[in-house]
Amino acid sequence: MSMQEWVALALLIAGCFFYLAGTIGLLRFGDVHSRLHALTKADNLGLMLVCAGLAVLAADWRTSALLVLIWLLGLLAATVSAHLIARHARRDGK
Amino acid sequence: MSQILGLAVLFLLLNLVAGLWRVARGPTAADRMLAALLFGSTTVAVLLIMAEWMTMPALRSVALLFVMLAGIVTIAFFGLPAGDDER
Amino acid sequence: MTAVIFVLAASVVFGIGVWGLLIAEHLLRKLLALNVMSSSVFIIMLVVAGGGGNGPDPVAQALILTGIVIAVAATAFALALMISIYRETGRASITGKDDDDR
Amino acid sequence: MLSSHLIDLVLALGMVVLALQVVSERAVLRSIILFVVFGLVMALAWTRLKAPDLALAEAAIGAGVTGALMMMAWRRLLIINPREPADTPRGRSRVAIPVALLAAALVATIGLSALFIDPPTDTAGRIALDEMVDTGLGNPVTGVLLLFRNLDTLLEMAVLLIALLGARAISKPAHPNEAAVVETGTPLVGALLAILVPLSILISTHLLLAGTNEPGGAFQAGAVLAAGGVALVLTARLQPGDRPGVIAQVAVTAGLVAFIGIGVGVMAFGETLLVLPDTWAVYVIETAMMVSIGLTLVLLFAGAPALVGRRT
Repeated sequence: MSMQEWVALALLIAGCFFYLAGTIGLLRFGDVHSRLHALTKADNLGLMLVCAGLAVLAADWRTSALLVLIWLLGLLAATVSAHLIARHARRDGK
Repeated sequence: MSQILGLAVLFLLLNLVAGLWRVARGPTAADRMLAALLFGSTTVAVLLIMAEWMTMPALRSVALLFVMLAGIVTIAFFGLPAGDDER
Repeated sequence: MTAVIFVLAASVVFGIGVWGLLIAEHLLRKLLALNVMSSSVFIIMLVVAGGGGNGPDPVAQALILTGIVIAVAATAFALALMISIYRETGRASITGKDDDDR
Repeated sequence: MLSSHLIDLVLALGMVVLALQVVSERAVLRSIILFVVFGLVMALAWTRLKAPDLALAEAAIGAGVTGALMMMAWRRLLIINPREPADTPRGRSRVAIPVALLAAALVATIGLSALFIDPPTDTAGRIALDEMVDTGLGNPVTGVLLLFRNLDTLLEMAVLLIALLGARAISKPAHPNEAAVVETGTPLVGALLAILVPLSILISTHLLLAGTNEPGGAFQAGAVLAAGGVALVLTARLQPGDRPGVIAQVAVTAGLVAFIGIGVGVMAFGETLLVLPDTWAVYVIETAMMVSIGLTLVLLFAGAPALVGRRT
């Protein structure tokens, strides 16, 4: 395995670790708000690391730019969705 | 390397299944809306790794579409009346 | 191997759709069951079509793509029908005992 | 290798469990949410079956637009009669389970038997693939849709138009804020829209132009456009109007008119009906179809003859 693949492997494993952290948070936490924390933060960090690993693996600018765009949109979608879900939960009086 | 990518996809899918189980059971409507978040992050990573693993670059546009859909589905879910158990 | 897994799963999903269609009384639930059934049929169509070397049969893909779009058009029209039935009759479900309570 | 079989197994089981949930769930709204999740898992299944075109269409139309249509229909039912019970009772049909098992068994035998007979050599797909080389199009699916079997695509545009006209004929005009879901007060939604809607236009044009050589094409592009439009209607940026303007009418029928126009016009030059001259015609028709599909799906969602900007 070349150096490039080792780096990509490390990033992918780190990404999968954060996804695991997000899922454990989702399963263990009591109410919606703390689950939102787990999902939006850990999963997005996982997505960034996975995108980074794949960009290293793909090693061409067009793909890397697309991966960065996908990550940034993931960030945007996650933040606004978390806000909307929290607002919806508050409407329930939680 | 491709074997590792395959395992990563499997791992993330299992994460997705665990998350969906929790979301399906979640008491309030807000819990169910977490499904949109899940699909906005976990499935996107699955698609991107698959694009590399199965050498199908088109999957990256599918991932881009998923990210966009996650935002729109959350807006649609926002329309759910509070506590969808009664109504 | 992938093909066999998906054909079996799609057949089970088709059976679930038929079951759902039969037991559902509310029209919206019947539509959901119908959409689930059509999705499973699409999977079987593609798997059965097999394919050349580099991917599934393009004619099957084109037919399924057309099918997905027509399914959404038919669903939209069926939903409009359901709403106007509900507006006129105040009921959107077909209960088994329709004829008794007339 | 092992992981690919396991992945297929997880997806297949996911499909089955979700389908069961969609059908057996008591609360209708929970069924609709599970149906959207089912559609997204279906899109993943299409990627495993190496059909990215279908994954795009299933995600955008199967999960996105259909889910939104169902949710909007349920909201309309509630608006008409707020006392509509959320938990719809399940009928007691003794015949349901045997019939369902029979149907599943029948479909399974068809599927499996077709898998294990050796396929005929000259299937339509193989012929299409062989003739793709001189069409100048890289994506065989677009080739089939627009060149070899373009009558189907033409009639499909007609079906979409009929569905729209039919839905409009039987439904009462939607009053203005019926489709609006999010109070316009939330600033963050505005920020999300400011990025998502232009992005949906960007992605749909990319899918349209890429459609000739990679997965994509008019249908997926139209569906992505519709997803952006649905977001605008949900947040009351687009509100149901009563009288469709000329532009809206032209846009809705653009796909059909362009297809018939070029398809018949070609005969003036001695070609047979619907034989498209070359790729420029494909692009023109695909663009017109994208606009028609996108607008038709959004109008069907809004349940109104026309859409107007937000009356501030």
